[in-house]
Formats: sequence, structure tokens, C-alpha cells
Amino acid sequence: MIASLFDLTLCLLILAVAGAAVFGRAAFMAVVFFIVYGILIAIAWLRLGAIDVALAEAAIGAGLTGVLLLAALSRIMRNIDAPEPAPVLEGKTIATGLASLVVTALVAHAFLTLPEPRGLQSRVTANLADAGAENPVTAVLLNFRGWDTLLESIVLLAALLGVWTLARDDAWSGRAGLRHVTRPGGVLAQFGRILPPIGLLVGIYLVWAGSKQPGGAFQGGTVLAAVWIVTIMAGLMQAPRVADRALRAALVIGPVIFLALAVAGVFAGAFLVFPPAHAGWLILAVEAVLTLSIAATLAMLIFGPPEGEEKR
Amino acid sequence: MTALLPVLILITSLIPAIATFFIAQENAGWRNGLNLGGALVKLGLIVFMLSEVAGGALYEARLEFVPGLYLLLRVDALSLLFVTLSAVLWLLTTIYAIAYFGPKPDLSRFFGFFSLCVFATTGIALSGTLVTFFIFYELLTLSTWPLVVHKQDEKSIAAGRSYLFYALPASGVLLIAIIWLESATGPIEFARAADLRLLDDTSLRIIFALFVTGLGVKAALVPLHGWLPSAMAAPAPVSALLHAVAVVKAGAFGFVRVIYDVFGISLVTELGVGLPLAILASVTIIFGSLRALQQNEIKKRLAYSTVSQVSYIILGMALAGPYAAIGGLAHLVHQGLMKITLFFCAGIFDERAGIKRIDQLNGVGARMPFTAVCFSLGALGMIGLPPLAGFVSKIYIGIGGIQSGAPWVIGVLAASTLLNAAYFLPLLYRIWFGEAQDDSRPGERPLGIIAPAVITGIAAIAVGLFAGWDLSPLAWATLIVERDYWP
Amino acid sequence: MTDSALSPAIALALILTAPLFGALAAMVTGRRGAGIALATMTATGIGIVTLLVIIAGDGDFTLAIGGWEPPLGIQLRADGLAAGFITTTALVMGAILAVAGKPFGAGATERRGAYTFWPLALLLWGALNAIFLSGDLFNLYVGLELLTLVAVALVGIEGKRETLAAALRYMMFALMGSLLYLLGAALLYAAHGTLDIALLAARVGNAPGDIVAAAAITAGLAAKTALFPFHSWLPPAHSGAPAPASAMLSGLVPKASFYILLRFWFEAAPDIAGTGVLTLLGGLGALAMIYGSLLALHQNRLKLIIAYSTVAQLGYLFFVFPLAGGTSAAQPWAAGAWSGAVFHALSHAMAKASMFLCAGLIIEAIGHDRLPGMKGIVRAMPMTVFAFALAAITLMGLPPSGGFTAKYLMMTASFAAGQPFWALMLIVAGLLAAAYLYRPLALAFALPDADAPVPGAVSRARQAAPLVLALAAILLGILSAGPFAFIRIGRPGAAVEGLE
Amino acid sequence: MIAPSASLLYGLCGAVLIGLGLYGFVAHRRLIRRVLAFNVIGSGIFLLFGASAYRDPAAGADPVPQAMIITGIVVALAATALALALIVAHARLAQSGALPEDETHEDGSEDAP
Repeated sequence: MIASLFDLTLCLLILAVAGAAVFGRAAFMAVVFFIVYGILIAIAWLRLGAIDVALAEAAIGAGLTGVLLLAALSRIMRNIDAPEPAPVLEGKTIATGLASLVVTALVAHAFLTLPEPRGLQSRVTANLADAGAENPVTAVLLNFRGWDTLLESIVLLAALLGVWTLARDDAWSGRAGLRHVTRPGGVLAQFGRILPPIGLLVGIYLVWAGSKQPGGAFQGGTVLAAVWIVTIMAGLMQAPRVADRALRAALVIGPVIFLALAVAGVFAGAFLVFPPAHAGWLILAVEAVLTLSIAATLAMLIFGPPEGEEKR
Repeated sequence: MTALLPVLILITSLIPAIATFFIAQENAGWRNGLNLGGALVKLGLIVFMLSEVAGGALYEARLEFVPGLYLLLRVDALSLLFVTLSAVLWLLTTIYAIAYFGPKPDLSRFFGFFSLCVFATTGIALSGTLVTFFIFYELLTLSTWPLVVHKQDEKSIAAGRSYLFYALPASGVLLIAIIWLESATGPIEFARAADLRLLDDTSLRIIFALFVTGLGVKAALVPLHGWLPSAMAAPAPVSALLHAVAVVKAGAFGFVRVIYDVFGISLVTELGVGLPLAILASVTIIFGSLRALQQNEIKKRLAYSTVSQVSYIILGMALAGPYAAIGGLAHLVHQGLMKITLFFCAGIFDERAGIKRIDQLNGVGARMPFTAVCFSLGALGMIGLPPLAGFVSKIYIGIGGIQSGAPWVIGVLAASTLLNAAYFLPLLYRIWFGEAQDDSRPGERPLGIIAPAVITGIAAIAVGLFAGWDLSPLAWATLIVERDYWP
Repeated sequence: MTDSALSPAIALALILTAPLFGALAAMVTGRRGAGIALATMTATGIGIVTLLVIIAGDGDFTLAIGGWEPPLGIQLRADGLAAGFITTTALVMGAILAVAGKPFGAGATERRGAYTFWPLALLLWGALNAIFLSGDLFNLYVGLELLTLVAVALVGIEGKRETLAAALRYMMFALMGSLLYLLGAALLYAAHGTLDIALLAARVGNAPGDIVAAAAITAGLAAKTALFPFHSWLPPAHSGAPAPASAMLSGLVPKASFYILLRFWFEAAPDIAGTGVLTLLGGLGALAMIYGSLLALHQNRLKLIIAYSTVAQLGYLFFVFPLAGGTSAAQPWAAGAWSGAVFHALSHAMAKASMFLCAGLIIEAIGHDRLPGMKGIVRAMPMTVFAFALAAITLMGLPPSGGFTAKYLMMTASFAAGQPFWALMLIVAGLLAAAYLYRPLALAFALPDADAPVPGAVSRARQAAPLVLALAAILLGILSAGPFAFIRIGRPGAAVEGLE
Repeated sequence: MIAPSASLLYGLCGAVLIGLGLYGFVAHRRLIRRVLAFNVIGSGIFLLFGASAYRDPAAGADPVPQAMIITGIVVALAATALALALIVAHARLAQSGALPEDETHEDGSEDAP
């Protein structure tokens, strides 16, 4: 069977949009193209039978990354969106282009000459019963390779700490991000009233469903973070202070419980072990607290460091 | 006991070194007690070992690092010769330095590094392998630097820089030589002949040249001698250390080990590397004397004199014959005694009467009689006036030259003697017969500053006069050569 | 379950989780960072001592996380090499955190710098331990990312324009490095269905995919290790951070990526190595060595000298690739370049961290780190200058330091392998190190200018921390027999037989 | 069921994306564009990885790479967030969206604050 015309079109579209995002003159348009690109990639993941990845890519790769890029762009450029200088066909550019071509060719060659696949599908399936999750991807993420996921949740916190180091010293006790003023009764405010209940439901469903069907802590956490962000942007809530104990507790609770479970596992047989008898609810519990922490962390990443009143 | 003794001898210098750093500046009593005590204990241990080793005893201690890299301390007759010299002179220099500095600042730092230097020198003397030798040799380089820059003025700092500029690359060269050799033969122990024939002749000649370069800096072999005269910026006890107790001696001692215990006489002869070295040493002897002649500062003249005199030792070794070897080894001790006397006296002249230049020496014999007598003894010995120490060494080296088929050595020695006389006699003339510019009598006090000079001065005569005595340096050198190298 | 099976797991769990727990606790509590660091040190220390006893007694071991054996799960591997790096890291972190208590101490209110430093430092430690114990290339990727983000954050922690630029430059190199590494890992999994190092060893061959993967992984890790020509980010980043952070960044962080390179080339893919690529790596190391040293000679700020020195010193770690092999294994006295490189990495970690801590204390005393200001500092802070001098001895590779043991091992291997070029480079490197470290030392020993301001007082206890590190680097040389035997426990076959 | 050659198609698409992103990462001076390019490379690698995991239609998609990719996406997000925050903070102090060594002012069109 040959790849369908749809796949071919999608690939070409992906490349075209990526080209626009990379080569485009205006930074703002490049970011917009990047978001579109993320959505297209998510579709590609669906075609590759990876629904979990598709969800993650749509929520995180396209959504959150796009929001982060837009926010950064607006903070840097304010009103000016100066186009990039026209590309000059100088030696360096040509060399870069050639080098990129060579890399592409090498990678493509490597990909085309890959030996017969020796995937782990059968092993995952064979152990799924003991893993406490019916969705094989969740089983891998939380159980078989739980150590990766634990470290990864801490990577997010590390990034947040890094973002916080960039706060202004005098604004440290203040609220995260720039202070926003939203017109009461505006579209955003209305939107902010409707979205949260729906978003909460979707987010929680994603986590709960994650053990059987595609979805999970990261996807669910992203949705919850989005809900929080919109609520704050709508002026219904204020962004928390970085020194807020409750916030900090929410940030670390997921990794802390996961870590504690990992240590407790030592006495139940191995480091980070989920005893098969209890794996189901344990994984659900870990996912629940992880979701909370991930949502809080992602939202705080979007808000950025406390910057005080905007001074301009 | 056999493993303990060499370690103990090392520790007698190491403990004072480390402990002194922690003694407050004001606490002179503890500091002096510690350093003198260490020196005395060490001397006691050495006296005990001297008699044992003369009777054929052997001491060994070993510390394993990684395969191929281990410390081996081994006491043989040759190491005892050097260790005895440095221990005796350490004691005397410590007494001298305590009196010389009086209440000056930074003394804990000074004595700490001074003891560390002696520790390193002892280590060099007791080294049983090339690597052990190298490790202590580097330690000596490092611990000498703070002493050279002790005054902290710009001149001292410059002298220190020049010292490191010569010494560190030399260490690098030495390390290459050692590792090149050992990568073919395995660890080289002095007491066990390694099969150097695993390397071809060319490689061996290059390695020998690398050794000469690496050791030549400390031994002040021309053209690697430049650091020594500029190091005169350091205080007198440091000069004593550089010229007699430790540094140049370590270089010369290294030559003995490399020629006799690493390559061996027969290989040196086969490779034909002895003659070029002998010529280089002869050039150094003449060149050092000529340069000494041009100096107006007393300490500088003495420094160039050292450049010249140390090469006697190397010449004696390079000739690769028994008599020359005995002469060279004996000169290791003779030169040390004579040169330290001269530096002690130069320090006293400077410190008590402000005399730095030769023209200031006029008539000083009447004003500072003890110092002047000691200085004269050292100088006459250096010239080689029979039957003083210098004469004994020169005779042996000369005979050795004839024995090894290099009669031109006699010419070198004769020329050198004339030059020695030329740069020392004017000093003596000024001291005893010059017109004194002022009649003040600077006190030759305290006893601690003059006694060491008197002792070494007397010793310098004694080793010449009683060269035939069983425990004289000459007799000990003869024992080494007869027992270990030409059995 | 017997005790003997339990204690390895407990040891590893402590080592892996204590710093992370500490970091999270410090993140919540705010002004108790120093106390939490102390508790973390204690817990990690207990874990490390246990680990050392186990490895010394029973040899190396592996531990499948969650009981899932590779290729499905991730396997931790605790051998002499891992334990050596973990122990050194703990020592270095201990000294750094002891010194950091003052500049990052808790004030009356929580402050930005003092708050973020502690969790970041502890996360850095946790990331290092995770990397040193991991046996899985993807898990190493996550650990490496954690390490990198924390390191970038520490570079920018002062929030000045230049330090932010330095952090950004570092970030750009690090991002590229991560992607290259990830590409390599992806290709390897695609071809072999596992990323477990031990399993890969049997499967990786000379297929195009393997070669591209190896090249990408090597290039990515080299960028993170600041190998020439990817070095330009390092000096501004390491010199711009506050001294305790610099000490971690220079002493520890690049060692992690080098460690992965070592694991990769000697354990995961020993069969790909060709003479060409090995010589290339060594050659780049030599260039880094010369370039870094020459630039260090031209700096007039102490921290910049130390940072450029790191470029040079990291350079000659890469001599291990052309050297670790040849004929040396056949010769009983030549212990091999592999041990030499490990010794160099460990002693450099301690000495370089010590130097940066010294620089930090000097800055505290005189307010800046411009060289002329250091004149005569020896009288005011003899302990610090002495520590700096001892650390310098290690960096120059002079006996009896750990640096000398490293140099001796590598030089011997170099001659034995018939490649004396590397030995000559090592000598040149030592001399250049002496040249650029001489200037600050000579100034420290000079007489202070008459009108120089009086240096501020620094407590003896804090001066002791860098001294302890510098002494440890020296002791690594004097007592090298034990560590030498220890790091060889579980040593991979390739490192013994050589790559060719 | 998707055809094996479709996985081939997506894999090659990933390879081209890597090249595209690489060009953007090196050629752009503005840091924000470089971060964008970083994300393009990242998704290219993920796509390649995911496609390689789907070469055996009978066995279905290998879940292990999927989990790794999700982890990778989150890690990339964390890196992006930190990089962007750094860029913003740097731009505030330096009035520039590029690193000092990459600044050009020839036509005045490089990032204004």
C-alpha cells in the first residue's frame, strides 16, 4: 500500500508552512506560521497512530510554545515589528544552506538504511497487565520509563526557577508577570467566564482517561494551565505571587509524591516500583498530583517572572 | 626498621615544614625549636645509618601509586653522601637564618618553605627510582620559589620569575626523558640495571640530551645558568640553600644518578655521550670563571663561581673513570662546604656592615676578623690551594682525565685554577691589605650568625687536610665508587 | 529480600533523590536554603559511603528501575567510574555550598538571588548524580537537559546585561547540542530498539544510521563540553556567574557531557571508532588546549583566566580518544590513558572549583577580580592564596597532585602507543598553565601598593573550603593507588583493550 | 491501516524539517527566530523518530518512542520557556534581540527594542 495522497499533501503543507516560519521576514508572521505548523504536525501524528503524541504536540508544541513565542515577541518588540534584513546571498548563507542540505541528506540516508525494526511493542503488551495502565503509552511514561518522566517534571521546575532568576530584584515580592488590565465586560472577560468550567472538565477527563485511552498528565495539565491563564487574562483572578506558599506547594507536590513513591519502592522490591496489585490507583494518584503541578508550572512559565508595573 | 628509617629521615623535615606554617609570627620559640629539633633528630638518624650502611646495610621503603608509578626510597652510600651534606648544612643554615632574620616578618612562611626544600632535597637523595627523583625534584622547584621571592620586592619577583622560567620547562623536558625511557623499559630503579638496549642508539642519545637539559638548569650548566645570578636578590640564607644545601646540588646529584645508575658507564661510553658532556662542563667551568671576574657585587661573583664549580662535579662524572668519579663526588661535598662559608660571610658583611660591592671590602679584615678569616678560608679552598679541599677534588679529576684518555682536562683545570685565583685573590687582598674607609667595628653578633660560618670554614679545611681519614668525604666517595661502580 | 540486596537500592535511592528532594524543599521554603543543603549533604553522603563500601566489597552492579529490565525499562549502573564521579561531585558540592552560605544567605526577607540559588544548586547536583548512574541514552538526555537548564539559569543569576548575554550564548550552544544528541539517540533506537548502553554495545555496527548517530551524539556532547571550536560560550558564562556557581559550572558541569562521551565511545559503541575520528577528537582537544591557554594568558581578570583555563583543561581530556588503546594494555606498567583521563577529570573538578571559590573570596575581600588589585593579597588571606597555589599545581600537572598522576598515565600511554605527540602536548599544556597561573600568584606574593585599600576580612572557616578541595586534588595524587584501583571496578572491556 | 511507505514519507519529511530548522538556527541573528528554528528541528527529529517506530504496520506503533517523544516535547517546551525569558530580560537591558557579537546596524532594521 502506498502512502495516500492525503499524507503527501500533508507533508508538503508541513514543509511549506515550516519554510514560511523559518524564512519569513516578519517575526510575528513567523510565529503564526509556527502555530499552524504545530497543528499540522499534530495531524501527522494522528496519521502515524500516535494519538497521545498528537495531543501533546497540539497542546504543548503548537499551543503553549506558540503562546510563549507570541508573548516574548510582544514584550521585546512592543509596537515595532521590524522585518528581518533582506537575506543576502553571501558566502556564509550559502555555506549554511549547503551544510543544512548535507545534514538532511545524511539523516535521510540513515533513515532509509535503517535495519528491520525491533520495536518493543510485544514486550510492552506482555507486561501491560502488571503496569497499572491500559494505555501502553501511559504505561511506558509512568511505569516502564517512570524515571524519565519524574526527571522531566523536575526539568519543568528547573525552567521555572530559571525564569524566576530573571525577575527584577525590586519586584520579587510581587505577582508573576506584568500586571494586566482587562476591560470589564469585554470579549476576553466574557470568554473567561465561560471557558473555565468546560476547560476544567476537559482537563480532568484527559488525565482520568489517560490510563486507558490516549491522554495523560501532560496533556491534561496543559489544558488546566490554559484555563487558569485565560481566567487571569480575563481579569477574574490575579496572577499569584511567586512567594505564595500555596502556589509553591502546588508546583512541587507532583514531583515530591512521585519521588517519595520511588524511594518507598525500594522497600517494595525496587527503586520506583509500582507493585502490580496497586499499580492502577497508584498511577492514577501520581498522575493527578503531577497534573496539578504541571498545570501550575506551565501557567507560571507563561506568566513569566514578576516584573512589577510595566514601566514605559 | 629497614623501611622505617628512610621515611623517618624524610619526616624529620616534613613535620617542621607543615607545622611551621601554622605557627604565628610572634611565636619564634616554637618555630626555632621545631626547625632546630628536626634538623638535630635528622642528623642523629643519619649518623646511625652511616655506620650501618658502611657495614653493608640497605634501607628501602615503597609507596605504590598506580602501576608503574611508585615512590621508592632507598638508602645507599651515594644517597647518604648527599643527605649527610644537606642535613649538616641545613642545621647550620637554620641557626644562621634565625640569627640573620631576627624579628623580621613572614618568618613562619620562610621557615616552612625552607624545611620543605630540605624535605625535597632529602627525597632526591633517597630516591630509588627515576620517577621518585622527579617528584622530589619538582617539589624542590616549587618550594624554592617562595624563598626566592621572599623579600617580595620587584627584584625578587623578577628573580623568581626567571627561576621558574628556566626550571619548569626543564622539568617538562626531564619528564619526557623519563617517560620515553620508561615506556620502553618499565620503571627504572637505580639499583637494578634496566635494559636500555630496548631503545635504539639515536633515541638513547636524544634521551641523554634531554636529561642533560632537564638537569642542567638546576646544575647551572651553560647556557642554562641564567637564573642563578639573578636569584642573588634573595636573602643570604636562601643563597646558602640554592648554592650549597639543595638546589644546584640536586642538579649535580641528578647527573650522577643518570650517568652511573640509569645509563651506566659502559653505555655512556658506547653511545659516546660522555665526551660532549665533559666538553660542555669544561666550557661552563671556564665561562663561569670569566663571568665571575667581571662582577663587582660580591654575591654575583660568588654566584658565577658556583656556575663554574658545580661543573667540576659534572666533569668528573662525564669522564666516566673511577678517579674522576671520586673527585667529582668528593667535590659535591667540598664545594658545598666552601661555598656556604662564603655565602654566610657575604651575608654577614652585607647585614652587619652594609658591604655589597667588592670595593667596600677594603680593610674589613681588621674590622670583622672572624668573618674575614672564614671568607678567606673558603676562597683559598676554592682556588685549590694545596692541601685544601678544592685541591683534592681537582687532583682526582685531573688524574681521572688522564685515565679516561682526556688529558686536556688538566688544561681546563689549570686555567680554571688561574681564573679562580684571579677573581678571589683581589678580594682577599682588599680584605687584609686594603685601606679601610671607616674604622667602625660592626659587631659580629649574635653568635648564631658567626658560629655557622666558623664551623663550615673549619670543616672546609678539615676535609682537605684529613682527606685520608676513614670517614672523610673523599674516603666515602672512594667507598661508593669501589663498591657500587667499579667493584 | 535480604539486607545485601536492599542496601544497594537504598544507596542509589539516596544518591538520586536526596538532592532532588532538597531542591524541591528549598523551592518551597524560601529562606532555609543553607539548612536544607546541609541536610541534603548528609543524606547523600550516607548514600555515597554505602555505595563505596558496596562497590569496593562486591564489585559493580546494575539495578533495573521499577524492576523492568532493559530494553523495556531503564537500568542504573553503579561501577567504579560512576562512584568516582559521584564522590568527587559530592566533595565539590559540599565545599561550594559551605562557601555559598554567606553570599546567598537568608536575609530578613526573601530575595531573588538568595532564593533561587539553593534549589538550582541542588537540582544541578541531582542532575549530575542521575547522569552518572544512568545506563540509558534517553534517560541521559533528560538528565542532561535538567543539568543544562539549571546551568544556564545559574549563569544568568546576577541579572546583568553581560551575564544574560553569556547565558543566552550558552543556551544557544546547549540547545543545538541537545538536538544533535537527541537525533543520535532517536536513530539508535530506530535501528536497535533499545537505548540501554550495555545492550547497544552488542548491536551497534557500522550501518550508516549508526555512524550518523554516533557523529551527532559526539558533536552534541562536544558542544556541551565546550570542545574547540564550540568553546566560545564557556569563558563569559563561567566567569560571569557568581563564584560558587562558577565553581559548579566549570568544575562539574562539562564533566557530565564528557562522562557520557566516555560511556558512549567505550561502552555503547566501541566498534564504530576509527582512527580518523579518534584523532580528530584528540586534535580538537589539542587545539582547545593551545587556544584556551593563549587566551588565558591575555586576560586581566582572575575569573576569566580561570575560565579560559577550563577550555584548555577540558581539551586534553579528549586525548583519551586517540590514546586509550594502542599497545599500552599489553604492557603491565602502562595503566592506560583511560584511567589518566578519569584522573584528570576528577582532579580538575576539585582544583577548578577550588580556584573559583578562591576567586570568589578574593572578590569579597577586594571588591573585584582585576589582577593588579590582587597585589600583596597573600598577607591578608594566606590560606586562600595557598589553596589557589595548590590548585594551580594540580592544573599544571605537577607532582604529587592528581593532575600529575593523570599526566603520567597519559604520557606513558602516549609513548607506549607510539604517539608521542600527545605527550608533548601535555608538557606544553602544563607549561602554558604555569604561565597563565603564574601571573595571579606572583601578584599575590608581591608587596602591596602603599595606597592600596585594605582588603576586607574573610572568615577562616570559609577560606578553609577551597583549601580542602585543593588538598583533596593533591591527595588524589599522593594516595592514587586506592582511587586508581577503584575506578577500574567494572571497567569496560574496550577501555582495557583499546578502541582499535 | 497506513502503508509502510507513508512512514517513509513522514520520516523523510522529518529529515527535511531538520535541515530547514538547522538553516534557520544558524542563519538568524534574532534570538527569538533561533528559538523558533530550534523547535522546528525538534519536531523534525520527533517526526523522524515517530515514523521509524511505525514501520511495522502489523505490530502497530511502538509506544516506547511515543513516550520518549512526549517527554521530549515537554523538555523542549521547558528549554523554550527559559530561552525566551532570557531573551526578554536581555532585550530589556541591552535593547537588542540579538547577541552582542551578532548585532548589525548597517540598515538599522535589526531588532529595535
